[in-house]
Amino acid sequence: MNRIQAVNDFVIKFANVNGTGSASANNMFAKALFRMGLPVSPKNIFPSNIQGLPTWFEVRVNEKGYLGRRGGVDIMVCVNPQSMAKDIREVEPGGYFLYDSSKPLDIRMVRSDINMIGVPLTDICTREYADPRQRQLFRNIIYVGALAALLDIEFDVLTGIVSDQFRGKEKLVVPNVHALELGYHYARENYECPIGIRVERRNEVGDKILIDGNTAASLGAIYGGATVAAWYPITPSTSVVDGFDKYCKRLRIDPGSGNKNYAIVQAEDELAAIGMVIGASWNGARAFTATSGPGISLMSEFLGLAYFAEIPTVLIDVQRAGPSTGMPTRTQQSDVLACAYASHGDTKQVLLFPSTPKECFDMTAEAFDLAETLQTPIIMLTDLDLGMNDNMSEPLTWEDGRQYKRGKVLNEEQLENMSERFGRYLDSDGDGIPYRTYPGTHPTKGAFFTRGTSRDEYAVYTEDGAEYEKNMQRLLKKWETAKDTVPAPEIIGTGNSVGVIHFGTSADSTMEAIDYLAEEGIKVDSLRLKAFPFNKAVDDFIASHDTVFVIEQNRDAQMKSLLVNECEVSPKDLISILNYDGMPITARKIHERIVAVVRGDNVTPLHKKAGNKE
Amino acid sequence: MNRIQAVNDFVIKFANVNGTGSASANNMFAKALFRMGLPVSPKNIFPSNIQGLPTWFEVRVNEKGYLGRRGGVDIMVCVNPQSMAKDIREVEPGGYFLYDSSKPLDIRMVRSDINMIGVPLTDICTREYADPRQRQLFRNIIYVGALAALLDIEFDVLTGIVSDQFRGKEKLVVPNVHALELGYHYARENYECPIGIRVERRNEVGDKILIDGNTAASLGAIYGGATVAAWYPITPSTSVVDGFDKYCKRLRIDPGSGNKNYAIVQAEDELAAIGMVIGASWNGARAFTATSGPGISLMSEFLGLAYFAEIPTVLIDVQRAGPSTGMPTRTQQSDVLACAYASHGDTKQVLLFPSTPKECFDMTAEAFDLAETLQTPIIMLTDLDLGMNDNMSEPLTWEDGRQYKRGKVLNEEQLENMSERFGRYLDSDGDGIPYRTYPGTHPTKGAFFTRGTSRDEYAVYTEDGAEYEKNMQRLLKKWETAKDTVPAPEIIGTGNSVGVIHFGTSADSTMEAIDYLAEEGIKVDSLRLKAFPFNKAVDDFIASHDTVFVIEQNRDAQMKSLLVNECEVSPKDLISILNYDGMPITARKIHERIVAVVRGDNVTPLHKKAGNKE
Amino acid sequence: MTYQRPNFRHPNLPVNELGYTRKDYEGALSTLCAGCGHDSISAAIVQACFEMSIEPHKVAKLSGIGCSSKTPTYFLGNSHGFNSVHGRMPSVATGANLANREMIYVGVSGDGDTASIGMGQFTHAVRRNLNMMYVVENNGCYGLTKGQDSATADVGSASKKGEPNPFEPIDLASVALQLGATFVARSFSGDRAQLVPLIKAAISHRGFAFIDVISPCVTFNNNPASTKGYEHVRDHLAATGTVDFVPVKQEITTSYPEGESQEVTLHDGSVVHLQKADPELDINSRRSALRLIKDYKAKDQILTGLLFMDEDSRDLHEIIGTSNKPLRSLNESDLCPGQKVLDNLNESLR
Amino acid sequence: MTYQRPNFRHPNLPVNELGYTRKDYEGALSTLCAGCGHDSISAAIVQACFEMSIEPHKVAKLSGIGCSSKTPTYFLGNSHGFNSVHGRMPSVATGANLANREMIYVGVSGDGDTASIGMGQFTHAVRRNLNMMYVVENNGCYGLTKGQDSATADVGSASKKGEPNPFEPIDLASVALQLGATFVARSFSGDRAQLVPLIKAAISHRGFAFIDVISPCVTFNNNPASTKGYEHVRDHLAATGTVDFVPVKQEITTSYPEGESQEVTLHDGSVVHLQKADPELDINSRRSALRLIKDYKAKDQILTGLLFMDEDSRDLHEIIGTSNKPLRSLNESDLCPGQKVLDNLNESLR
Ligand SMILES: Cc1ncc(C[n+]2csc(CCOP(=O)(O)OP(=O)(O)O)c2C)c(N)n1
Ligand SMILES: Cc1ncc(C[n+]2csc(CCOP(=O)(O)OP(=O)(O)O)c2C)c(N)n1
Ligand code: SF4
Ligand code: SF4
Ligand SMILES: [Mg+2]
Ligand SMILES: [Mg+2]
Repeated sequence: MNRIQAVNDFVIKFANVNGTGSASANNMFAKALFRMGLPVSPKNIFPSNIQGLPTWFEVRVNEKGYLGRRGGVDIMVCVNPQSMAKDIREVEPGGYFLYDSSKPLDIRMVRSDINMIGVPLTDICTREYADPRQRQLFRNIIYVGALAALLDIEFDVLTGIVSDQFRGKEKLVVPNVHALELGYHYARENYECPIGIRVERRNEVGDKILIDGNTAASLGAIYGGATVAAWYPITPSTSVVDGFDKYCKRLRIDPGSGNKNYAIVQAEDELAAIGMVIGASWNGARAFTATSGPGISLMSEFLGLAYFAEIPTVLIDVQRAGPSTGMPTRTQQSDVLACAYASHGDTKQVLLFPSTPKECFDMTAEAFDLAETLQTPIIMLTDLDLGMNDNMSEPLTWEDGRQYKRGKVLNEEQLENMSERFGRYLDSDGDGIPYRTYPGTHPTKGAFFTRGTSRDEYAVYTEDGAEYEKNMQRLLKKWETAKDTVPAPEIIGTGNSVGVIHFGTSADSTMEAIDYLAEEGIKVDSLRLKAFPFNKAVDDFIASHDTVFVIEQNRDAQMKSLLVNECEVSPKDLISILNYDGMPITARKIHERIVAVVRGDNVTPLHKKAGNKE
Repeated sequence: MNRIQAVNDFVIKFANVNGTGSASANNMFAKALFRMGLPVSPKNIFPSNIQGLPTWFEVRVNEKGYLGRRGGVDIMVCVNPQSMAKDIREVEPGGYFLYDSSKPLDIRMVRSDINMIGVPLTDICTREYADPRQRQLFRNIIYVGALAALLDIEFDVLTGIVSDQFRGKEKLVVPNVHALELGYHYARENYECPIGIRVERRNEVGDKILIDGNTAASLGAIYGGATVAAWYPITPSTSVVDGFDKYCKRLRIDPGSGNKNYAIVQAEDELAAIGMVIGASWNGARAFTATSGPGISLMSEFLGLAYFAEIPTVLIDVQRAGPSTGMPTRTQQSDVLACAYASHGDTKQVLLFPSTPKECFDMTAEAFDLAETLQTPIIMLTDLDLGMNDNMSEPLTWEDGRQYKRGKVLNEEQLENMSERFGRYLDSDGDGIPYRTYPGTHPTKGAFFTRGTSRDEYAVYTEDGAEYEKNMQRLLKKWETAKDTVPAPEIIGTGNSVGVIHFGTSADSTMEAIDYLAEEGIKVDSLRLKAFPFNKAVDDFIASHDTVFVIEQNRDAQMKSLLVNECEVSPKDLISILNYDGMPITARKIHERIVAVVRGDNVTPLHKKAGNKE
Repeated sequence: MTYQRPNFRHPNLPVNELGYTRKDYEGALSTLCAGCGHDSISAAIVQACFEMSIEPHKVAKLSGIGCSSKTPTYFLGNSHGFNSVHGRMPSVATGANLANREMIYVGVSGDGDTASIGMGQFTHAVRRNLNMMYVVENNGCYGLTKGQDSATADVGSASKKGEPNPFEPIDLASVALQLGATFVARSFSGDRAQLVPLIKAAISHRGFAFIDVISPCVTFNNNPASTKGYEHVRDHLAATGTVDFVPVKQEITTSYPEGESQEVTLHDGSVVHLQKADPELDINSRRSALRLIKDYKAKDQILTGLLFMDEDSRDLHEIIGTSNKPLRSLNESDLCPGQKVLDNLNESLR
Repeated sequence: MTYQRPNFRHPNLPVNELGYTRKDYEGALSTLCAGCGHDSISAAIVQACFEMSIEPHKVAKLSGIGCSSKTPTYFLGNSHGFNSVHGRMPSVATGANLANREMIYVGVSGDGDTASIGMGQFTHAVRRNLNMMYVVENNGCYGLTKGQDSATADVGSASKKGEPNPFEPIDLASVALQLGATFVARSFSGDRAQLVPLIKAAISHRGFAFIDVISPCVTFNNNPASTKGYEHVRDHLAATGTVDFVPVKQEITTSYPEGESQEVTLHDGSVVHLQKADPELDINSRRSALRLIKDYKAKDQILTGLLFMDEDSRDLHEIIGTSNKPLRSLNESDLCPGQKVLDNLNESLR
């Protein structure tokens, strides 16, 4: 039988039952490889329930640093009888299947083209532990120990992680190390170790860190000076505010009084959450909320208010698979249109698209600067894959002494010295951005009335069509200003005829696919969108390539719609590569599609093509 | 001095204070001309308050049948001192200004280039009436009487209207006729009648009726078999449900029991309103709601549910000027994008665009057929201009014996005879439309669970990506089916190189502009969109014209976005003609822009044009 | 998680008047945590419907989003169900009910689904006296999103994260009473002897029948201070920062006579004091119910049982005077007035 | 509509402690209907703020959408105002308050804005004991959208259309009491002698201070049965089908001593029975307030005055322990932990 042979390049998947404590063991595994200098990309594939259903944890290990989802499983660690039949089928021929051999495997499941590795986890636990809860918990640690032997993981690294994790609870270190040893020794004694697949120490991670995007975003909010967070729990955004809470407790408690230099309110729903953010921002604080798809829909009325009344608003949308409740624990990039044109009437919203935890951190902090500079909502669109999975990332950095850009705000002195009448919606600087004042600034000057209804430049209610139109045009001018204020796209490569546009979590797979294409002689330039509205670089990129692909993780090619709409490009000049089954897009898929098109293979159009003159 | 001379072709505007009962008098004026066989298009321009602010009523009289807004005022009837200065300025040179001359006119207001017609309305009323409320009310009738003399309105027609209106309250006929006479005689005695502008009986209205679009829609709901209406009050949609209520009371009370064959619920907000519609439709009733912009934003989450769970839902959006609360008493077509892609995730909604009250009636009735046939929300997009103003319209007709198209619903017998397992989301017919069952149909067969989460073809919850994707693709197939199910566009003219695409209330002005262009030798074909998604005729129309204009009443060219997105046309091939000041678009504006482009004048692009390769 | 349910069916299983066995009232296998109070409530609904000999397909089940809102899948498999959106089940139920007044409407919600995001709709369903049974499976937390405090959480109670909740709870039964609900009851998920008859009464009631059922979340409503035996595991999880371990628990049940009080120890060791009925209670008096709820609360006890009922209750259909025939069964000839009426109407518009 | 307000200002106008005249507390000219109760409430707010010598710019005015919600434009012209979206003012006020605990927050809402679309947010602002004055200008109808019944309309009361309202009203004061509001009062728009001190007390209260003010809508709350002298006009309008006539009305005012009751005749001839305070009322007892409200209601009377107050009330900031300094005044050095902390953090993530 074929045995897959690989060093530092494989996919391993763990099949567990949720609620059995497997996540911490699986994380320990991933971290161990990371500490051995190997790039890893763990992904949690969990059900929308709390206990008792199948849950998976997939780790891609790749010393070249390809971190997008690869597809296929080389090693399956299956401790869930419920999903075992399906899990076995997923293993690549020549791959390895580690299972709990305390009971013999159902004969119908056995595959002759893969390598079965039985470890009697239950038996070992029953022998070692009396408490059933400990039995369940250590079972997971034991298979990690076994993997250490099977894959040649440095055992010291594992014990190092154990002592780091249980710092302050040292009494737990010994039992955990013991459990690792149980597995390690069992594997050593019963199997030839290492198997065909193994790891070797490298130095490929540099000073990178392993962190999930939501935690990074929460730190960005702290560094960006957010003082008010209002939210309503929803997967996969919950950990943004959880992280904010956790780090605020460490970093934002006034040492003298014990008082909080922040406020977190769990709102009664998403409408209230964004309402609170708008109220706080209006009153001069930096405030934000985090949500996911259904929350975006519910926030839509308020987003229109914030756009029209020009109130800085920071919103983090951690996307999941829609529509409606959809697949709440699966990833997608499908709120693009809903966010870009959120709310009725003529509205356009500024969007940010981070690709890494570091960018989640940076862009969250920057979102506050942008919101206050542009006086409008800033929606950061991340997703479950980036938000909830540990991703390898550049370390987080902050330039000490950096000042917040609080935008055009007149203070008491400025108002005092002002001879002309203050006009909240006057375009004094010609950039479409007016001046605002915080409530309570000056006893007699600068007060104005904020409203979602039409008003003149002095914030006085009016139903005059000309005034209304002037204001709407100023908002368009501000939109033009935004194009050069938001982060510019990242362009890699130049001069080739094929270009690829991507954003967010498609980045890793896209770059990997581009490498493969290069190996095959197809040279591709890439542009990674970081923000909407698009600036001129995007137009130029499209104009300077004969074939442009747009990669996105939704059904309806939503980003392509934005490009077509706002860059005035023909939709026929943009070829979509779409992925929307709830799993992250793979390099394979991107690669295949580009090859097919570039090599002139039959291109199946996504939608029934319309008769057209071009 | 110049005196405008015109027969049956002028614009008259009334400037009143709201809450003073002027609307009924002004309506009487418009109706009188209509009964003289003259096409009229009255438009109410009212403030967002209840009493005491300026309000206007503009009537265009045009025997050729041009009913779009023309712009400019030939005769101003001003009984509001608050707005008088502004009102006087609006009159075209050579025009006429009728005012209350009980007090002498402020000398600064007098214009030498227009004709001032003073009628001492207050004096007459003080003399004639003791009760101050009667004084106020009859003041309005008196100026109508004066206009009868000044414009040569047949007095009999006016008295005819009075007796029709006060049928059942005959005691009111005499005082109203008397008031008309007071004005009539005053004008006769003091001015040369008629003035330069006058009316003459014609036969240009045929069997047309004068009705507002909302009332027509409400009748459409009755004829279409709606039994449940759930709504939340909001201008300008309120009169849809008011009309439904009014006509249901006449037409839908069970004569035996006095019970209602309908239910109307004033919901606690728009989320609840659409929730009720969804619940009722799910349970087999025809149900609808009506709202305006802010309601659309609030309904967005539920619209996503209805799309994904495939629940027939009828929603009438009477658009007003957005964003946010915007200008609640002004018109716009700016909810196009918000409706077309309502909700997060990949969603697309079917839209209908009526242009006349007759179409409001027909399309509302048809919306129920479409919703049940396609099992999806149908949003009819009308607007304040069409919805709240009396519009000349073809009479309403209904083919007796017409059956409702209730779509694919399995009844008890069909279920009983079914041998295979019922699959709620099985695409049995290959058109993307599955079969449904009403709750309670069969004791053991056909029950299923409706949800906004992913599920398999048997409506069983699943997180399987392949099942999810299959379902999403079936929804796309249904979308394709919808293209040939919804009303086809109306195309007028063929073979010319210039084409115009328009929809809804831009129709009248567009057709008028096309006539003017034809007179100048510019031949233009037109296509009026009646529905989204677009069918092939739209693609063909665009493909077969060198220059295509898209006329719409919003800032962001929202319909153009839909065309570009869904027809795969280049945005550069569509030239926008936009109007968004809250007033209906005029033929002048459309004409000017088309002439400018076609004659090769400098075309100012709407948005900063992007560098581009074409 | 109770995915392994014995499939064995005794040939002589008891049948009800309609000839159905209890099994005919069951639904799909539950995917909730083992021992979750919500599963006990589902079982009580099954029992009540079985005993009442309700035709299962004449019931429509509606819910919002949450662990509790998932449960309609787990009972009455032959009924249509509708798992709508979070907090908005009352409006969907209102619409469904308007369409067909002849069915039985069972709404299931959670404390998050009702007392937070759903408070507005709940209020107005009460006000309209919608004819339905509305069960709140009240666990004081957001189960499905991993244990945040809900608006019914007691002040000072600690969530899984270990922080005491600083806000006063909303007492949904009192709010419902205040708003004029015509049937208000409270019970405990584990007290089937009390719950089943309450459900029967609620289904029989014409109008809005509200039951607030205390239903412990075995996974997230653990008070760290009281979880002695659990220490090791908890420490372990706290240290690794990954809260993904849910020990398998047994369902908590209790049974005690009317008029008496009972201590129930929850999985985490905390204790609820329940009081079944009270002789002083006048179930026809809203005030009496409101007063006694407060009195018991002051003693840190929870009064359970039927708290108030208005026997003359008129439901929404009666209030607005709709047809006795289900609206959905009306057809073209009932609904469409025809061209003649339009002719007259057109004439009046000229 | 009171757009003509005399501009004459007496040189010796009385000034308050800060040297401001009453005029300094006024706002833009009202665009409400002549005689609208809401304008009287605006005047009372002006009066109270003037008498309390509040710095006008230290007040933030917030509202939703409706005639009532327009009023913040008509008082305190030197304060910032925020006319948000319909029914969602409480959340905007919550955010504003969190940003700066040192200002005074005045929220104005309508019965539609609060009891229908806003019920959820209102409930939770109460629960959080947000430090603000929340005034509901309660007219039992939707003024701005032309007179539909609101959820506070009395059962049987007739709207402009003439149809009796079939639903039981929501009594917002009772609901607020039930939900734990720490300050609850009721008054009548025309009773300035009672309203001004209540507003002062509400502003002084630390926590959520709720005042339900009965504020007649002169335009739409007309009961056709009782409008004798109005007949002709009404007939006229009914016949033409255009309801666009609003006769100009006078403001209704009343003034009567504590402990007594008073009949007030509204514009349409209908009568409200007000009772000012009651010697039995214990304003420190929620129950006492709830009971007396019900007792009076049973007699078809409305109890006005301060109904309940919790003097030990802790507002949201105290409950969650925020900094004494306004959050919005914190700067980079207070908020940003700097690179060093990140270095440690990065290290822990390797
Ligand atoms: C609009 C929206 N917001 C948030 C969520 C996420 N969510 C799912 S269930 C839930 C709370 C459930 O709590 P509860 O109703 O008490 O049910 P339990 O799980 O405790 O039974 C939340 C916030 C959602 N599904 N939809
Ligand atoms: C989301 C939304 N729905 C509906 C409306 C229309 N609307 C404006 S005011 C109002 C009701 C106002 O009633 P209330 O709050 O009692 O104020 P009042 O005018 O009676 O003072 C409604 C329904 C709106 N502006 N926004
Ligand atoms: S998390 Fe709590 S509420 Fe949800 S299923 Fe588990 S025990 Fe039940
Ligand atoms: S409609 Fe009623 S509430 Fe509105 S301003 Fe007029 S009187 Fe006041
Ligand atoms: Mg709960
Ligand atoms: Mg009101």
